[in-house]
Amino acid sequence: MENIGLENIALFSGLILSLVGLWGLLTQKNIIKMIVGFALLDTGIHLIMIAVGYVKNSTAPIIGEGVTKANAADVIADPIPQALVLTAIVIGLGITALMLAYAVKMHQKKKSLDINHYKDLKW
Amino acid sequence: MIIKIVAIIIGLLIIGLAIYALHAKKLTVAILGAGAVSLLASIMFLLLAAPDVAMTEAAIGSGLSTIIFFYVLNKIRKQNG
Amino acid sequence: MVKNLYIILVLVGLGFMFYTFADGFESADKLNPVAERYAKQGPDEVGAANLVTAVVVTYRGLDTLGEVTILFLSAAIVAFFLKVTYGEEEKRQTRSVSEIMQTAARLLTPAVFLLGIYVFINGHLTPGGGFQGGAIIASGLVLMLLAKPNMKVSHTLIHVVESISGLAFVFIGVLGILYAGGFLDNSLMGMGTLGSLLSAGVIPLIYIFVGLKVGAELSNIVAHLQESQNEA
Amino acid sequence: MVSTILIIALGFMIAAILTAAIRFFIGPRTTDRIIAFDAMTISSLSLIGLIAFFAQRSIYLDIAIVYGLLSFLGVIIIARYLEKGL
Repeated sequence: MENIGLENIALFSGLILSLVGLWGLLTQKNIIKMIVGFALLDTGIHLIMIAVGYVKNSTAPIIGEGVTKANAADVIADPIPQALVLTAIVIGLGITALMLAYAVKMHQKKKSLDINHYKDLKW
Repeated sequence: MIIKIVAIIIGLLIIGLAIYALHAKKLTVAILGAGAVSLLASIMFLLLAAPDVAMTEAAIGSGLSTIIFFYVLNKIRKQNG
Repeated sequence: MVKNLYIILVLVGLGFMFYTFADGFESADKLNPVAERYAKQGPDEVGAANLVTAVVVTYRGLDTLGEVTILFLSAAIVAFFLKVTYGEEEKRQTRSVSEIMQTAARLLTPAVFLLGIYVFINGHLTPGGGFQGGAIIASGLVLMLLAKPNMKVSHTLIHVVESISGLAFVFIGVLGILYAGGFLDNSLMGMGTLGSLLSAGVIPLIYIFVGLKVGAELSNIVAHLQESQNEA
Repeated sequence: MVSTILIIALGFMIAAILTAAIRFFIGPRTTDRIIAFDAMTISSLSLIGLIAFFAQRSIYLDIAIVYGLLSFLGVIIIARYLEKGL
Protein backbone atom coordinates (compact mmCIF):
# COMPACT_ATOMS: atom_id res chain seq x y z
CA MET A 1 0.00 0.00 0.00
CA GLU A 2 2.87 2.33 0.77
CA ASN A 3 4.72 1.99 -2.52
CA ILE A 4 1.59 2.26 -4.68
CA GLY A 5 1.04 5.91 -5.47
CA LEU A 6 -2.05 7.66 -6.77
CA GLU A 7 -0.42 7.95 -10.19
CA ASN A 8 0.10 4.14 -10.43
CA ILE A 9 -3.60 3.51 -9.82
CA ALA A 10 -4.63 6.06 -12.43
CA LEU A 11 -2.02 4.80 -14.89
CA PHE A 12 -3.15 1.18 -14.62
CA SER A 13 -6.84 2.00 -14.93
CA GLY A 14 -6.08 4.21 -17.94
CA LEU A 15 -4.02 1.49 -19.61
CA ILE A 16 -6.66 -1.21 -19.09
CA LEU A 17 -9.39 1.22 -20.18
CA SER A 18 -7.61 1.97 -23.45
CA LEU A 19 -7.03 -1.77 -24.07
CA VAL A 20 -10.76 -2.41 -23.47
CA GLY A 21 -11.65 0.42 -25.85
CA LEU A 22 -9.35 -0.92 -28.56
CA TRP A 23 -10.80 -4.41 -28.09
CA GLY A 24 -14.29 -2.98 -28.58
CA LEU A 25 -13.19 -1.02 -31.64
CA LEU A 26 -11.74 -4.16 -33.24
CA THR A 27 -14.34 -6.80 -32.37
CA GLN A 28 -17.74 -5.08 -32.35
CA LYS A 29 -20.02 -5.50 -35.37
CA ASN A 30 -22.37 -2.57 -34.69
CA ILE A 31 -21.15 0.83 -35.89
CA ILE A 32 -22.50 2.74 -32.86
CA LYS A 33 -20.80 0.23 -30.53
CA MET A 34 -17.53 0.83 -32.38
CA ILE A 35 -17.89 4.57 -31.79
CA VAL A 36 -18.52 3.89 -28.08
CA GLY A 37 -15.29 1.87 -28.05
CA PHE A 38 -13.48 4.80 -29.62
CA ALA A 39 -14.82 7.13 -26.90
CA LEU A 40 -13.55 4.74 -24.21
CA LEU A 41 -10.10 4.59 -25.86
CA ASP A 42 -10.04 8.39 -25.89
CA THR A 43 -10.82 8.63 -22.16
CA GLY A 44 -8.18 6.01 -21.34
CA ILE A 45 -5.46 7.89 -23.18
CA HIS A 46 -6.41 11.12 -21.38
CA LEU A 47 -6.11 9.31 -18.04
CA ILE A 48 -2.63 8.04 -18.99
CA MET A 49 -1.43 11.52 -19.97
CA ILE A 50 -2.67 13.15 -16.76
CA ALA A 51 -1.17 10.36 -14.62
CA VAL A 52 2.24 10.83 -16.26
CA GLY A 53 2.15 14.55 -15.54
CA TYR A 54 1.32 14.14 -11.86
CA VAL A 55 3.93 15.18 -9.30
CA LYS A 56 3.95 13.54 -5.85
CA ASN A 57 1.73 15.24 -3.25
CA SER A 58 1.06 18.17 -5.55
CA THR A 59 -1.97 20.40 -5.86
CA ALA A 60 -3.73 22.13 -8.74
CA PRO A 61 -1.65 24.66 -10.73
CA ILE A 62 -3.81 27.63 -9.73
CA ILE A 63 -2.40 30.37 -7.52
CA GLY A 64 -4.68 30.87 -4.55
CA GLU A 65 -5.02 29.41 -1.08
CA GLY A 66 -1.86 27.50 -0.16
CA VAL A 67 -0.06 28.30 -3.42
CA THR A 68 1.79 31.58 -3.69
CA LYS A 69 4.07 33.01 -6.35
CA ALA A 70 7.13 32.05 -4.27
CA ASN A 71 6.39 28.38 -3.59
CA ALA A 72 4.49 27.65 -6.82
CA ALA A 73 7.32 25.65 -8.37
CA ASP A 74 7.44 23.25 -5.39
CA VAL A 75 3.79 22.39 -4.81
CA ILE A 76 1.98 22.35 -8.17
CA ALA A 77 1.42 19.59 -10.70
CA ASP A 78 2.79 19.85 -14.25
CA PRO A 79 0.52 22.26 -16.20
CA ILE A 80 1.63 21.26 -19.72
CA PRO A 81 -0.01 17.77 -19.97
CA GLN A 82 -3.18 19.29 -18.52
CA ALA A 83 -3.27 21.93 -21.25
CA LEU A 84 -2.70 19.29 -23.94
CA VAL A 85 -5.45 17.01 -22.58
CA LEU A 86 -7.83 20.00 -22.45
CA THR A 87 -7.24 20.40 -26.19
CA ALA A 88 -7.57 16.67 -26.84
CA ILE A 89 -10.95 16.31 -25.13
CA VAL A 90 -12.55 19.03 -27.27
CA ILE A 91 -11.13 17.57 -30.48
CA GLY A 92 -12.37 14.13 -29.36
CA LEU A 93 -15.91 15.49 -29.24
CA GLY A 94 -15.52 16.90 -32.77
CA ILE A 95 -14.28 13.53 -34.09
CA THR A 96 -17.09 11.64 -32.34
CA ALA A 97 -19.73 13.96 -33.83
CA LEU A 98 -18.16 13.52 -37.27
CA MET A 99 -18.17 9.70 -37.00
CA LEU A 100 -21.80 9.75 -35.86
CA ALA A 101 -22.77 11.89 -38.85
CA TYR A 102 -21.07 9.32 -41.13
CA ALA A 103 -22.99 6.55 -39.34
CA VAL A 104 -26.31 8.33 -39.99
CA LYS A 105 -25.45 8.73 -43.67
CA MET A 106 -24.40 5.07 -43.99
CA HIS A 107 -27.59 3.91 -42.34
CA GLN A 108 -29.63 6.08 -44.71
CA LYS A 109 -28.17 4.22 -47.69
CA LYS A 110 -28.52 0.59 -46.61
CA LYS A 111 -30.81 0.64 -43.54
CA SER A 112 -28.34 -1.40 -41.54
CA LEU A 113 -25.82 -0.72 -38.81
CA ASP A 114 -23.88 -3.98 -39.24
CA ILE A 115 -20.37 -3.34 -40.50
CA ASN A 116 -20.38 -6.65 -42.42
CA HIS A 117 -23.02 -5.34 -44.83
CA TYR A 118 -20.72 -2.63 -46.14
CA LYS A 119 -18.47 -4.32 -48.68
CA ASP A 120 -18.22 -1.56 -51.28
CA LEU A 121 -14.58 -0.83 -50.60
CA LYS A 122 -13.53 -4.41 -49.91
CA TRP A 123 -11.72 -6.36 -52.58
CA MET B 1 -4.34 6.82 2.41
CA ILE B 2 -8.11 7.33 2.27
CA ILE B 3 -7.78 9.08 -1.05
CA LYS B 4 -5.87 6.05 -2.39
CA ILE B 5 -8.68 3.67 -1.42
CA VAL B 6 -11.19 5.97 -3.12
CA ALA B 7 -9.00 6.01 -6.23
CA ILE B 8 -8.73 2.19 -6.30
CA ILE B 9 -12.52 1.79 -6.05
CA ILE B 10 -13.10 4.37 -8.78
CA GLY B 11 -10.51 2.73 -11.05
CA LEU B 12 -12.11 -0.70 -10.67
CA LEU B 13 -15.55 0.79 -11.35
CA ILE B 14 -14.25 2.52 -14.50
CA ILE B 15 -12.92 -0.78 -15.91
CA GLY B 16 -16.06 -2.70 -14.95
CA LEU B 17 -18.39 -0.13 -16.51
CA ALA B 18 -16.30 -0.03 -19.70
CA ILE B 19 -16.43 -3.81 -20.14
CA TYR B 20 -20.16 -3.80 -19.37
CA ALA B 21 -20.79 -0.99 -21.89
CA LEU B 22 -19.19 -2.99 -24.69
CA HIS B 23 -20.82 -6.23 -23.59
CA ALA B 24 -24.39 -4.89 -23.35
CA LYS B 25 -26.90 -5.85 -26.04
CA LYS B 26 -28.87 -2.59 -26.06
CA LEU B 27 -27.32 0.51 -27.60
CA THR B 28 -28.98 2.72 -24.94
CA VAL B 29 -27.16 0.86 -22.16
CA ALA B 30 -23.85 1.04 -24.05
CA ILE B 31 -24.08 4.84 -24.38
CA LEU B 32 -25.10 5.22 -20.72
CA GLY B 33 -22.10 3.11 -19.72
CA ALA B 34 -19.76 5.35 -21.71
CA GLY B 35 -21.28 8.38 -19.97
CA ALA B 36 -20.75 6.80 -16.54
CA VAL B 37 -17.11 6.03 -17.43
CA SER B 38 -16.63 9.71 -18.31
CA LEU B 39 -18.24 10.77 -15.02
CA LEU B 40 -15.92 8.61 -12.90
CA ALA B 41 -12.88 9.58 -14.98
CA SER B 42 -13.65 13.21 -14.18
CA ILE B 43 -13.45 12.39 -10.42
CA MET B 44 -10.13 10.65 -11.11
CA PHE B 45 -8.81 13.80 -12.84
CA LEU B 46 -9.83 15.82 -9.78
CA LEU B 47 -7.89 13.45 -7.51
CA LEU B 48 -4.85 13.89 -9.78
CA ALA B 49 -4.92 17.69 -9.22
CA ALA B 50 -6.27 18.66 -12.65
CA PRO B 51 -9.49 20.66 -12.06
CA ASP B 52 -9.49 22.21 -15.56
CA VAL B 53 -9.49 18.80 -17.20
CA ALA B 54 -12.13 17.54 -14.77
CA MET B 55 -14.45 20.41 -15.71
CA THR B 56 -13.92 19.80 -19.43
CA GLU B 57 -14.60 16.09 -19.06
CA ALA B 58 -17.75 16.82 -17.03
CA ALA B 59 -19.16 19.35 -19.51
CA ILE B 60 -18.10 17.65 -22.75
CA GLY B 61 -17.42 13.96 -22.16
CA SER B 62 -20.34 13.23 -19.92
CA GLY B 63 -22.75 15.95 -21.05
CA LEU B 64 -22.61 16.91 -24.72
CA SER B 65 -21.37 13.65 -26.21
CA THR B 66 -24.17 11.64 -24.54
CA ILE B 67 -26.67 14.15 -25.95
CA ILE B 68 -25.24 13.87 -29.48
CA PHE B 69 -25.29 10.05 -29.26
CA PHE B 70 -28.98 10.07 -28.35
CA TYR B 71 -29.93 12.51 -31.14
CA VAL B 72 -28.23 10.19 -33.63
CA LEU B 73 -29.90 7.10 -32.14
CA ASN B 74 -33.29 8.81 -32.48
CA LYS B 75 -32.63 9.67 -36.12
CA ILE B 76 -31.60 6.07 -36.89
CA ARG B 77 -34.77 4.80 -35.22
CA LYS B 78 -36.85 7.14 -37.41
CA GLN B 79 -35.05 5.98 -40.54
CA ASN B 80 -35.99 2.41 -39.69
CA GLY B 81 -39.62 3.46 -39.90
CA MET C 1 -10.49 -17.15 -37.59
CA VAL C 2 -7.22 -15.62 -38.75
CA LYS C 3 -8.76 -12.22 -38.07
CA ASN C 4 -9.39 -13.12 -34.42
CA LEU C 5 -5.79 -14.26 -34.12
CA TYR C 6 -4.58 -10.90 -35.43
CA ILE C 7 -6.80 -9.04 -32.95
CA ILE C 8 -5.45 -11.10 -30.04
CA LEU C 9 -1.88 -10.50 -31.25
CA VAL C 10 -2.42 -6.74 -31.45
CA LEU C 11 -4.00 -6.59 -27.99
CA VAL C 12 -1.36 -8.79 -26.34
CA GLY C 13 1.48 -6.86 -27.97
CA LEU C 14 0.05 -3.53 -26.95
CA GLY C 15 -0.64 -4.84 -23.45
CA PHE C 16 2.97 -6.02 -23.14
CA MET C 17 4.24 -2.60 -24.25
CA PHE C 18 1.96 -0.89 -21.77
CA TYR C 19 3.06 -3.25 -19.00
CA THR C 20 6.75 -2.58 -19.52
CA PHE C 21 5.96 1.14 -19.46
CA ALA C 22 3.83 1.03 -16.32
CA ASP C 23 5.84 -1.52 -14.36
CA GLY C 24 7.78 0.30 -11.67
CA PHE C 25 6.60 3.69 -12.90
CA GLU C 26 7.07 6.36 -10.30
CA SER C 27 6.10 9.98 -10.72
CA ALA C 28 8.72 12.65 -10.29
CA ASP C 29 9.33 14.44 -7.04
CA LYS C 30 9.77 17.81 -8.70
CA LEU C 31 8.79 19.50 -11.93
CA ASN C 32 10.83 19.15 -15.11
CA PRO C 33 12.77 22.25 -16.23
CA VAL C 34 10.18 23.56 -18.73
CA ALA C 35 7.33 23.34 -16.26
CA GLU C 36 9.52 24.84 -13.55
CA ARG C 37 10.24 27.81 -15.81
CA TYR C 38 6.52 28.26 -16.46
CA ALA C 39 5.73 28.01 -12.75
CA LYS C 40 8.42 30.48 -11.71
CA GLN C 41 8.17 33.06 -14.49
CA GLY C 42 4.53 32.53 -15.49
CA PRO C 43 2.80 34.63 -12.82
CA ASP C 44 5.07 37.60 -13.60
CA GLU C 45 5.26 37.23 -17.39
CA VAL C 46 1.64 36.39 -18.09
CA GLY C 47 -0.14 37.51 -14.95
CA ALA C 48 -2.71 34.69 -14.92
CA ALA C 49 -3.42 32.95 -11.62
CA ASN C 50 -4.43 29.76 -13.47
CA LEU C 51 -1.20 28.46 -14.98
CA VAL C 52 -3.05 26.04 -17.31
CA THR C 53 -4.69 29.08 -18.89
CA ALA C 54 -1.30 30.72 -19.28
CA VAL C 55 -0.01 27.65 -21.13
CA VAL C 56 -3.12 27.25 -23.29
CA VAL C 57 -3.57 30.88 -24.34
CA THR C 58 -0.13 32.46 -24.33
CA TYR C 59 2.75 29.98 -24.31
CA ARG C 60 1.02 27.62 -26.74
CA GLY C 61 -1.56 29.95 -28.23
CA LEU C 62 -0.92 28.75 -31.76
CA ASP C 63 -2.10 25.24 -30.76
CA THR C 64 -5.36 26.72 -29.55
CA LEU C 65 -5.83 28.49 -32.88
CA GLY C 66 -5.30 25.19 -34.70
CA GLU C 67 -7.72 23.43 -32.38
CA VAL C 68 -10.46 25.97 -32.98
CA THR C 69 -9.91 25.51 -36.72
CA ILE C 70 -10.26 21.71 -36.42
CA LEU C 71 -13.48 22.12 -34.45
CA PHE C 72 -14.79 24.52 -37.12
CA LEU C 73 -14.00 22.00 -39.86
CA SER C 74 -15.75 19.13 -38.09
CA ALA C 75 -18.81 21.31 -37.40
CA ALA C 76 -18.92 22.32 -41.07
CA ILE C 77 -18.73 18.69 -42.24
CA VAL C 78 -21.47 17.61 -39.83
CA ALA C 79 -23.65 20.46 -41.13
CA PHE C 80 -22.92 19.37 -44.72
CA PHE C 81 -23.96 15.78 -44.01
CA LEU C 82 -27.11 16.58 -42.07
CA LYS C 83 -28.37 19.45 -44.21
CA VAL C 84 -32.15 19.71 -44.46
CA THR C 85 -33.80 21.13 -47.55
CA TYR C 86 -35.82 24.13 -46.49
CA GLY C 87 -39.29 24.95 -47.79
CA GLU C 88 -41.05 21.58 -47.91
CA GLU C 89 -40.56 20.51 -44.31
CA GLU C 90 -43.76 19.82 -42.44
CA LYS C 91 -44.47 20.47 -38.78
CA ARG C 92 -43.00 17.74 -36.62
CA GLN C 93 -45.47 15.45 -34.98
CA THR C 94 -43.95 14.69 -31.61
CA ARG C 95 -45.37 13.94 -28.23
CA SER C 96 -46.07 17.27 -26.52
CA VAL C 97 -43.69 18.58 -23.88
CA SER C 98 -45.02 18.50 -20.33
CA GLU C 99 -45.83 21.66 -18.37
CA ILE C 100 -43.12 21.00 -15.76
CA MET C 101 -40.45 20.67 -18.41
CA GLN C 102 -41.47 23.92 -20.15
CA THR C 103 -41.56 25.97 -16.94
CA ALA C 104 -38.30 24.55 -15.64
CA ALA C 105 -36.59 25.20 -18.97
CA ARG C 106 -37.82 28.82 -18.98
CA LEU C 107 -36.40 29.23 -15.47
CA LEU C 108 -33.10 27.44 -16.00
CA THR C 109 -32.01 28.51 -19.49
CA PRO C 110 -30.83 32.02 -18.45
CA ALA C 111 -28.98 30.49 -15.48
CA VAL C 112 -27.16 28.01 -17.74
CA PHE C 113 -26.15 30.77 -20.19
CA LEU C 114 -25.00 32.97 -17.29
CA LEU C 115 -22.88 30.12 -15.89
CA GLY C 116 -21.27 29.64 -19.28
CA ILE C 117 -20.39 33.33 -19.53
CA TYR C 118 -19.04 33.28 -15.94
CA VAL C 119 -16.86 30.29 -16.70
CA PHE C 120 -15.16 31.85 -19.72
CA ILE C 121 -14.79 35.35 -18.30
CA ASN C 122 -13.11 33.98 -15.14
CA GLY C 123 -10.95 31.54 -17.10
CA HIS C 124 -7.70 33.08 -15.89
CA LEU C 125 -8.62 32.95 -12.19
CA THR C 126 -10.63 29.75 -11.61
CA PRO C 127 -10.75 26.39 -13.40
CA GLY C 128 -12.53 26.77 -16.69
CA GLY C 129 -12.10 28.79 -19.81
CA GLY C 130 -13.31 29.20 -23.34
CA PHE C 131 -13.83 25.55 -24.21
CA GLN C 132 -15.78 24.65 -21.08
CA GLY C 133 -17.87 27.83 -21.31
CA GLY C 134 -18.67 27.14 -24.96
CA ALA C 135 -19.79 23.60 -24.12
CA ILE C 136 -22.04 24.93 -21.33
CA ILE C 137 -23.62 27.47 -23.73
CA ALA C 138 -24.33 24.68 -26.24
CA SER C 139 -25.96 22.68 -23.40
CA GLY C 140 -28.21 25.67 -22.73
CA LEU C 141 -29.29 25.57 -26.38
CA VAL C 142 -30.08 21.85 -25.95
CA LEU C 143 -32.32 22.72 -22.99
CA MET C 144 -34.18 25.32 -25.09
CA LEU C 145 -34.63 22.86 -27.94
CA LEU C 146 -35.96 20.20 -25.56
CA ALA C 147 -38.63 22.56 -24.25
CA LYS C 148 -39.69 23.79 -27.72
CA PRO C 149 -38.92 21.13 -30.35
CA ASN C 150 -40.26 23.26 -33.22
CA MET C 151 -38.15 26.30 -32.39
CA LYS C 152 -36.23 27.79 -35.32
CA VAL C 153 -32.55 28.32 -34.57
CA SER C 154 -31.15 31.34 -36.39
CA HIS C 155 -28.24 30.01 -38.42
CA THR C 156 -27.37 33.51 -39.59
CA LEU C 157 -26.74 34.60 -36.01
CA ILE C 158 -24.58 31.55 -35.32
CA HIS C 159 -22.50 32.14 -38.46
CA VAL C 160 -22.06 35.86 -37.72
CA VAL C 161 -20.95 35.24 -34.11
CA GLU C 162 -18.58 32.51 -35.21
CA SER C 163 -16.97 34.55 -38.00
CA ILE C 164 -16.58 37.72 -35.95
CA SER C 165 -15.03 35.95 -32.96
CA GLY C 166 -12.65 33.95 -35.14
CA LEU C 167 -11.52 37.10 -36.93
CA ALA C 168 -11.10 38.96 -33.64
CA PHE C 169 -8.95 36.13 -32.25
CA VAL C 170 -6.54 36.32 -35.21
CA PHE C 171 -6.65 40.13 -35.18
CA ILE C 172 -5.54 40.27 -31.53
CA GLY C 173 -2.74 37.86 -32.37
CA VAL C 174 -1.53 40.06 -35.24
CA LEU C 175 -1.71 43.17 -33.03
CA GLY C 176 0.65 41.30 -30.70
CA ILE C 177 3.22 41.07 -33.53
CA LEU C 178 2.97 44.81 -34.21
CA TYR C 179 2.89 46.26 -30.69
CA ALA C 180 4.28 43.54 -28.37
CA GLY C 181 6.69 40.63 -28.39
CA GLY C 182 5.09 38.30 -30.93
CA PHE C 183 1.99 36.50 -32.15
CA LEU C 184 -0.65 36.29 -29.37
CA ASP C 185 1.62 38.03 -26.86
CA ASN C 186 -0.59 39.10 -24.01
CA SER C 187 1.28 42.20 -22.84
CA LEU C 188 -0.78 44.33 -25.23
CA MET C 189 -2.81 45.65 -22.30
CA GLY C 190 -1.73 46.36 -18.74
CA MET C 191 -1.00 43.38 -16.50
CA GLY C 192 -3.02 44.53 -13.50
CA THR C 193 -2.67 42.86 -10.10
CA LEU C 194 -2.46 39.09 -9.90
CA GLY C 195 -5.83 37.58 -9.04
CA SER C 196 -8.15 40.42 -10.04
CA LEU C 197 -10.65 40.20 -12.89
CA LEU C 198 -8.94 42.78 -15.10
CA SER C 199 -5.49 41.23 -15.10
CA ALA C 200 -3.34 39.01 -17.31
CA GLY C 201 -3.33 41.48 -20.19
CA VAL C 202 -5.32 40.30 -23.16
CA ILE C 203 -6.14 36.75 -21.92
CA PRO C 204 -9.75 37.51 -20.78
CA LEU C 205 -10.49 39.10 -24.16
CA ILE C 206 -9.10 36.11 -26.07
CA TYR C 207 -11.01 33.67 -23.88
CA ILE C 208 -14.26 35.56 -24.47
CA PHE C 209 -13.79 35.18 -28.22
CA VAL C 210 -12.74 31.53 -27.92
CA GLY C 211 -15.80 30.85 -25.76
CA LEU C 212 -18.17 32.51 -28.22
CA LYS C 213 -16.60 30.66 -31.15
CA VAL C 214 -16.67 27.23 -29.51
CA GLY C 215 -20.21 27.85 -28.27
CA ALA C 216 -21.35 28.80 -31.77
CA GLU C 217 -19.69 25.75 -33.34
CA LEU C 218 -21.13 23.23 -30.88
CA SER C 219 -24.55 24.96 -31.12
CA ASN C 220 -24.32 24.56 -34.88
CA ILE C 221 -23.78 20.79 -34.53
CA VAL C 222 -26.66 20.45 -32.05
CA ALA C 223 -29.05 22.59 -34.13
CA HIS C 224 -28.34 20.59 -37.29
CA LEU C 225 -28.88 17.32 -35.42
CA GLN C 226 -32.22 18.62 -34.09
CA GLU C 227 -33.44 19.94 -37.45
CA SER C 228 -32.53 16.77 -39.29
CA GLN C 229 -34.83 14.74 -37.02
CA ASN C 230 -37.98 15.39 -39.06
CA GLU C 231 -36.85 13.94 -42.40
CA ALA C 232 -36.70 10.19 -42.40
CA MET D 1 -13.48 15.98 14.98
CA VAL D 2 -14.82 17.53 11.78
CA SER D 3 -12.30 15.55 9.78
CA THR D 4 -13.45 12.25 11.34
CA ILE D 5 -17.07 12.97 10.50
CA LEU D 6 -16.13 13.87 6.93
CA ILE D 7 -14.13 10.64 6.55
CA ILE D 8 -17.24 8.70 7.56
CA ALA D 9 -19.25 10.76 5.06
CA LEU D 10 -16.71 9.88 2.36
CA GLY D 11 -17.26 6.20 3.16
CA PHE D 12 -21.01 6.64 2.82
CA MET D 13 -20.67 8.40 -0.53
CA ILE D 14 -18.43 5.63 -1.91
CA ALA D 15 -20.97 3.08 -0.67
CA ALA D 16 -23.75 5.03 -2.44
CA ILE D 17 -21.82 5.02 -5.73
CA LEU D 18 -21.13 1.29 -5.36
CA THR D 19 -24.77 0.38 -4.73
CA ALA D 20 -25.88 2.49 -7.69
CA ALA D 21 -23.25 0.72 -9.82
CA ILE D 22 -24.57 -2.68 -8.71
CA ARG D 23 -28.06 -1.63 -9.78
CA PHE D 24 -26.56 -0.46 -13.08
CA PHE D 25 -25.01 -3.89 -13.64
CA ILE D 26 -27.94 -6.12 -12.71
CA GLY D 27 -30.88 -3.81 -13.48
CA PRO D 28 -33.21 -5.83 -15.69
CA ARG D 29 -34.77 -2.88 -17.53
CA THR D 30 -33.32 0.21 -19.16
CA THR D 31 -35.21 2.55 -16.83
CA ASP D 32 -33.53 0.95 -13.80
CA ARG D 33 -30.16 1.69 -15.33
CA ILE D 34 -31.12 5.31 -16.06
CA ILE D 35 -32.15 5.85 -12.43
CA ALA D 36 -28.89 4.22 -11.30
CA PHE D 37 -26.93 6.60 -13.56
CA ASP D 38 -28.75 9.60 -12.07
CA ALA D 39 -28.07 8.40 -8.51
CA MET D 40 -24.40 7.89 -9.36
CA THR D 41 -24.19 11.47 -10.68
CA ILE D 42 -25.73 12.97 -7.54
CA SER D 43 -23.52 10.95 -5.16
CA SER D 44 -20.41 11.93 -7.12
CA LEU D 45 -21.42 15.60 -6.72
CA SER D 46 -21.06 15.28 -2.95
CA LEU D 47 -17.89 13.24 -3.47
CA ILE D 48 -16.43 16.22 -5.35
CA GLY D 49 -17.33 18.48 -2.42
CA LEU D 50 -15.57 16.15 0.04
CA ILE D 51 -12.48 15.92 -2.18
CA ALA D 52 -12.38 19.73 -2.20
CA PHE D 53 -12.26 19.63 1.61
CA PHE D 54 -9.52 16.99 1.78
CA ALA D 55 -7.37 18.83 -0.78
CA GLN D 56 -7.97 22.16 1.03
CA ARG D 57 -8.82 23.96 -2.24
CA SER D 58 -12.20 25.68 -2.43
CA ILE D 59 -11.90 26.30 -6.19
CA TYR D 60 -12.63 22.61 -6.81
CA LEU D 61 -16.25 23.40 -5.96
CA ASP D 62 -16.68 25.11 -9.35
CA ILE D 63 -16.69 21.68 -10.96
CA ALA D 64 -19.53 20.61 -8.69
CA ILE D 65 -21.54 23.68 -9.79
CA VAL D 66 -21.04 22.90 -13.49
CA TYR D 67 -21.90 19.26 -12.92
CA GLY D 68 -25.00 20.03 -10.90
CA LEU D 69 -26.36 22.40 -13.52
CA LEU D 70 -25.71 20.05 -16.45
CA SER D 71 -26.17 16.51 -15.12
CA PHE D 72 -29.96 16.49 -15.39
CA LEU D 73 -29.82 17.23 -19.13
CA GLY D 74 -28.61 13.74 -19.99
CA VAL D 75 -31.40 12.10 -18.01
CA ILE D 76 -34.07 14.35 -19.59
CA ILE D 77 -32.85 13.61 -23.09
CA ILE D 78 -32.89 9.84 -22.44
CA ALA D 79 -36.43 10.14 -21.07
CA ARG D 80 -37.59 12.06 -24.15
CA TYR D 81 -35.90 9.45 -26.35
CA LEU D 82 -37.66 6.58 -24.60
CA GLU D 83 -41.11 8.22 -24.91
CA LYS D 84 -40.44 8.86 -28.62
CA GLY D 85 -40.61 12.63 -28.23
CA LEU D 86 -37.16 13.80 -29.31
